[in-house]
Amino acid sequence: MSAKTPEQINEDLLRPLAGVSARYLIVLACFLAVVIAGFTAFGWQVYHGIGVAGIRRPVFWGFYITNFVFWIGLSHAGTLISAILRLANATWRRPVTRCAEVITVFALSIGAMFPIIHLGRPWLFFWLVPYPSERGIWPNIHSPLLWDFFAISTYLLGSGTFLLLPILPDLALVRDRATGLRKKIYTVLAIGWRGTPRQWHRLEKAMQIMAIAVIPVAVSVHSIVSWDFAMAPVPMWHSTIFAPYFVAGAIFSGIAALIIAMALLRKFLHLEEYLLPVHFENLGKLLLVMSLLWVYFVFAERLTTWYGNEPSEMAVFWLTQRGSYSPLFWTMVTCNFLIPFPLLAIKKLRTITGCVIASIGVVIGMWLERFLIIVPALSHKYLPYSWGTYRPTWVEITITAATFAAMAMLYMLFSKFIPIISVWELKWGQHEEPERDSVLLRKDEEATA
Amino acid sequence: MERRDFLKISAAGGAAAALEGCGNPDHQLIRFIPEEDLLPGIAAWKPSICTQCPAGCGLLVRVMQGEAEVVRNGQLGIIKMGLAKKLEGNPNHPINQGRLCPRGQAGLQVTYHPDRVRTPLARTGPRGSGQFQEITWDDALKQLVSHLSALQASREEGRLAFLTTPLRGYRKSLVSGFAAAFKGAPPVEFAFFDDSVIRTANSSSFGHASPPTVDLGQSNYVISLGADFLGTWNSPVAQSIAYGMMRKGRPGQRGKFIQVEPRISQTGASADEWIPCKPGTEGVFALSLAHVILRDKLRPGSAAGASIEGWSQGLPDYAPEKVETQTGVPAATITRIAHEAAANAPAVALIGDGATAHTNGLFNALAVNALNALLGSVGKPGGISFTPAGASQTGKAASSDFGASVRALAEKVLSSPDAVKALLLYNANPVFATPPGWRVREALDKVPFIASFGSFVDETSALADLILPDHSPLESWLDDAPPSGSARTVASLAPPAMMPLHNTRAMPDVLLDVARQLGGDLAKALPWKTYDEALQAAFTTLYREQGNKAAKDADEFWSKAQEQGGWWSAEEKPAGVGAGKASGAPMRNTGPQFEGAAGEFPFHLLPFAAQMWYDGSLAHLPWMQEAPDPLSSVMWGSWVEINTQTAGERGIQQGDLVEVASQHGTLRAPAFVTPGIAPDVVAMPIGQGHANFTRYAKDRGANPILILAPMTIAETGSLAWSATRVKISRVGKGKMVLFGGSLTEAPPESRHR
Amino acid sequence: MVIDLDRCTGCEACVVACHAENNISTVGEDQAARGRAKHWIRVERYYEGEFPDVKVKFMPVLCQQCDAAPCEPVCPTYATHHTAEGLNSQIYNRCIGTRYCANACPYNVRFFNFYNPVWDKPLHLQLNPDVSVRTVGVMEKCTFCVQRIKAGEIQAEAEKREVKDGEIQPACVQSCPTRAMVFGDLNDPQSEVSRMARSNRATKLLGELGTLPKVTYLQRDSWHVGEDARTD
Amino acid sequence: MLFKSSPRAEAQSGSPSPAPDSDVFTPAHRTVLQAVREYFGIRSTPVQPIAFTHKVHLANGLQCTDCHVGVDRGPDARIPSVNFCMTCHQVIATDKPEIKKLAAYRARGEDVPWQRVYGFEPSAHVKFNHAPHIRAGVNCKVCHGDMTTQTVAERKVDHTMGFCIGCHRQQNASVDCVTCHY
Repeated sequence: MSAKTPEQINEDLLRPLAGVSARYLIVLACFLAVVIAGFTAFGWQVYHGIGVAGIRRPVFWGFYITNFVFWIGLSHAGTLISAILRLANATWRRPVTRCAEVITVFALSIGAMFPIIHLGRPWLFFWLVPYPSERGIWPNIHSPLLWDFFAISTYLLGSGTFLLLPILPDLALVRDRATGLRKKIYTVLAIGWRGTPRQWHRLEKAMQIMAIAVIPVAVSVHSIVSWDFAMAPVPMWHSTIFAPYFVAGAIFSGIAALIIAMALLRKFLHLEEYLLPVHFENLGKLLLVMSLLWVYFVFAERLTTWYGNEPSEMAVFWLTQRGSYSPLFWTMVTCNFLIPFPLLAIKKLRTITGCVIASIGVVIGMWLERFLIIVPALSHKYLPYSWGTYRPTWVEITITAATFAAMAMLYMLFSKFIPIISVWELKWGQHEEPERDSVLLRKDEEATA
Repeated sequence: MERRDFLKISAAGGAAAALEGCGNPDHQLIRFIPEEDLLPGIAAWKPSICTQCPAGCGLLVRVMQGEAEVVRNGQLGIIKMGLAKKLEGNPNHPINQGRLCPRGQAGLQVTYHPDRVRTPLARTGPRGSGQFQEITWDDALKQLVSHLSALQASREEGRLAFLTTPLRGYRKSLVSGFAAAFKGAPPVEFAFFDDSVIRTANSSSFGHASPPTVDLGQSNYVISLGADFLGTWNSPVAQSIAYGMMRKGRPGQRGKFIQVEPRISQTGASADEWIPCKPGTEGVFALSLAHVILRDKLRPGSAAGASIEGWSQGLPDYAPEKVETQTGVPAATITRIAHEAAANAPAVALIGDGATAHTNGLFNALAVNALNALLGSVGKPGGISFTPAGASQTGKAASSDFGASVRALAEKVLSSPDAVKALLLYNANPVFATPPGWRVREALDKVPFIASFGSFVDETSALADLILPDHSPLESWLDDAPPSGSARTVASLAPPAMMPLHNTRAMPDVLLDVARQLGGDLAKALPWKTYDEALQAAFTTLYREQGNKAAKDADEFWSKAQEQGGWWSAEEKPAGVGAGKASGAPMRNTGPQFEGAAGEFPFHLLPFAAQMWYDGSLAHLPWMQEAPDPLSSVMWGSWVEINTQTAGERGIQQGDLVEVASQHGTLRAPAFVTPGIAPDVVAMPIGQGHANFTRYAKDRGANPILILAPMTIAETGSLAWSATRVKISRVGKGKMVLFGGSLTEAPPESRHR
Repeated sequence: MVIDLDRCTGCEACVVACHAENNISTVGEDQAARGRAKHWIRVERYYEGEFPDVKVKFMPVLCQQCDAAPCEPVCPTYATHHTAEGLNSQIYNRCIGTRYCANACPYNVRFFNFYNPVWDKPLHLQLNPDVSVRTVGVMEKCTFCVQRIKAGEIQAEAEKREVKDGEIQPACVQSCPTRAMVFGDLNDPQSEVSRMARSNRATKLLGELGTLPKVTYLQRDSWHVGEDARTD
Repeated sequence: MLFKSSPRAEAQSGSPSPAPDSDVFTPAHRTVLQAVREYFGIRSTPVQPIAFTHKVHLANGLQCTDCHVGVDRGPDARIPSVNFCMTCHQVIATDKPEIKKLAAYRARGEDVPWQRVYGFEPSAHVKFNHAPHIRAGVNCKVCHGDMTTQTVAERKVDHTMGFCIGCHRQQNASVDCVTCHY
């Protein structure tokens, strides 16, 4: 990329933190409104009982668990990707990593709320936490839901740290350029980062360790989420392919989300010179690979089911292929493959716009995929006499909408208070490794200045 | 602070005071002193009698202490009292031997029903408006007595009519006794499912004017023509117990069971073979079997067929080949069944429900009686027999004391306005359960004074000027003499299982009270103060006649009867089967008449007794509404059963709203598309479509009776309720609440290739 | 428990008896339409064949009290677990309403309280004091009438004796007119259930799933008069 | 509905006191506040209509089971009705103000509205049965405190699940959930 002086970089990347426009506030307010609506809906549900949701016998899981899987999946964008890229030392990653990791943290926190939202008695959620009580009862370690609890909390902790560590230098940077109250706040946040060689060294090391540690965690998280289903003897759930299938799907939707996020940032924060077509190009390629991988998994799953021809599974199979759920199924295939494939495979089309369109398709498609995994299987379990259907209510829809709004809102806020692109990493990118020391020196000067 | 206010606040959102209310007597209802001394948490089992259907099963009521909100002299308060918690069959009772059907189980909800009439009511609004005001029992009785004495004064006793649900035992004697002593018109019994056809047939064939007791338990071959004997017909529990025996009670022996009916009933569903014959040809089918048996000399000819024309000649007109088209049953099938039946004695045939509700119902019944006689299964083990009756039970009040049908009553009123000046109504609901053609509603409107003893404001009670609510069965002294279901003499008896919940009085007690107030012959004829006195007197007589072995003296007999829920003869001794008084000329097959031209109205309408609502008198019980129908799995509504093919031709999908039209009206109900019904028949459950009758039944589903043709069975005058033809058309999407997701085990969703 | 399908006539006495015994609330038409009706025991009905050769199968389905119950391991709070006696118990107060058990159950015999149950007064006076009234957000299912089992055991213990075979009957078994259902102790080889469970008509519902159900179904029999006695 | 779980808990007798303000019965709380209080285990102390003194009655040689009949036979112990009290207090201590109150109740044809002291919230789904505990020789005071020192019964012992289980463990009684919860 065209060499820019550190000053210019500071200038461009810290600009968003400078002030807020009216447009920004309005948009923020709209999102906030939706989020509040979501909380109201939840309150309504708690007051009247979960019956206000559309779930019913035999479809006891619906939108909520769909959202749960979807958001956890989305969270695989950041940490996993950036970790891999870091380890691979892909230099083009530098402007991308942070906005990716932010997605992870927020998507994960949102996803983690759903297991509580969908409870019949949410006020007792803490019974999932192993704590000593006079009753001497502990949570049931055999239950995948408990595995979820541990996996998600670990992942949240990990990716949180992974996000925060590299922020420190930038916080320091902001601190040094801020005045008054802002200075005080950022001083606290920067927890005494002075940018001494020792600190840099430690940061480097920490990032290496985190990068390595966080990958298996990320993989385990979505495997476990998949086992929520695979462990139950439900037709089309009880399958060995689920873990890799879910992980692949997660990364798939994650990259898509990342591309969308980057495009938005690029537009609204005027980062055209930092988030370059090449980034989209590369991520687009990744997305293409995942799309193919996804199709492969779906095909493998469907083929074995069909070939096995096990009656109870065939009921669900045909329900989605040709039955009442087939429209959704084929929409999913279109969104996840038929649209993205040409857009990403053909170089001419692999523009920023192309990638964004593809990504939007994928996000929709992947949400549908979660839904189609959960609902049809439950509605057509073994005994035909007890078959049923599922239709969501306004409560579920509102809460779902609220989560998307929440995501956008959090993202907007974050980019207002912290440089969404890692300033110091970018500066490193500008200069070849040998020059690092001088960079460091300059940084130190800044720091002390 | 005033209680109501406090409650408003607390409801509004929890003032601190509200919470203190939790443990503070000042904020609670007052508590009355318990009138009985029960230990909390310990169950007492008390005998009672099931009144949900005419079978007359014996009950054991589980009574436990609870806290009930009651009104005592105008004040609302809480009292600790024994409450019925569960109904079980009485293990010692000869009819149901400790078993109970779903309707019986739901008997509890009659007592605890929120819409029970809790205190006497006097009509305020216009007739049928359902506007009543609460009055005291004294006022209520004053009104009743004044009306009756007015009749006496003007020597118009004959213009008092008594319209009641079919009664039995001493309750029947009491009512008929009351009417007789008052010199009023003989009481009129009404129920939609009356067994008059069977009774008439049996009295002419076997000299017993009562439904048969079928010894299925020892039978090897059962042919049921339309009789839903495992669901609602006659004495279902007794028959189900026997059915269990027939299937698996005898190691190595399993009887075969064939159901002949145009629509698979719940009973037909359990059959080894379902034979859809054309509606009304059941008699022909039976005689065709008889023909084969006679023709192939499988059994010696029998006299019992004398009442059938052409019997002596071996029924030439009923050769399977000849009746094939008429019955719609292949000749080969008929021949096969005849041979199987003859080869597997004891074999027995039953007929009931739709098969006897045709214009030729009596012929059908007689035909089956003849077939049974031919099969040699009358009065034999594994065949049909008759429950012996204690003389004192039938003696006093034979049905002969009872008047013509409700239709005759209606005609009488309509022809001469003041033929009936006062009408006493007891649990009969003809406004709901008679075809409009009978014009019962108009007739009742003409009656100047109607008093109802009903516990619920149903369609007929809504017309009453005065409602004197009866106790619920569990709160009453009950007695019964089931005419079928056992080979023993049965005199059921039960004291109240619990104290009355509301300000109600037992109908018999009210009658006795009225008699006392009117004085004269009436008081002499009914000398007892309360109904239990009357019962004790009756049981003393019964003791003299029967019970000497059972107890050392009448008092012990009486108390023992109360403990065990009645008295029944020790040994099983079915009543002997007489020759029967064959009535005049032998019966000829006139064939069933149907109203509605086959061209315009291509379908037979077959109403049937819903397993849960019986004849509609149980549609007010939430348990009955929410229990899925055994076949359709419909909850909280009614439906029209249509053959799969027929529906396909008319583009009717499962659950579509369908309009059913006869010459007498139309109704709409969702379609239940099933292979289990003949293509030219549509079937509808009776019991929904109530205009009032409590919050649970009101305005729910449709009532097929309202479109029935007023066709009657000539010999008995009872309604031929399967003699109506209808047309159907789809009118849109309907709402049908199904519990069952799929009709078949391999539904289309899993059959997509 | 053993259920003889050759005796069952689908009358649903068991269904209503269960409602009466176990304080199962009715949910009303609208909720029933939304799949919230609760019937711990149901009689499944399947039509076979096309007119006129139609057969109907009835099959009462209740909690199978599986020995390898799929519902048990998935519950994060042990709200459903196996008792020493081998019952598959549902502990209402421990249930937080994940509904995972209901998904895992192949028989769909678990029912959820989507709202707090409601009884129009005075219908609530019928409620059985031996059975708790479930609250909103709690899963419920057939318990084999555990309250009756407990009562029977306490009674036997008070009289210092063993529980007799057939002494304890769940509500459904007690009411069944055709005696299609038999309840007893499968650990006692002499008990009637054990004897019947050895019948050559004995099958398990969805046995191929390896859930080891404790309910045995005796398949419908064909017509045989005077054939050699089968074990039934 | 979360915020509805029966106002006055009578888990044992199973027949909850009617909430006169509604024509339906539901195990729901009547107010949000009540729900919250139950959630945090806050219980209002009962106010007895008559200051019945257990101390005196026991001092006069009465046994618990003389009044609380049935405790050794079934799940519940009977709270005697006003008639039962009056069998003695026709003659005994008739001049005492509390006894006068008692007599007044009877005169009005009312029973004494004793307030429940122990007992579980319906949401606890506990089915407690006294008889087996009595047979096992558990002394009344273990769960109800020493009544010889109490006048009006107070909630001396906190019937938490830990309390029950602790004892069950000591006595090797079953600690299977379904022993008490069904």
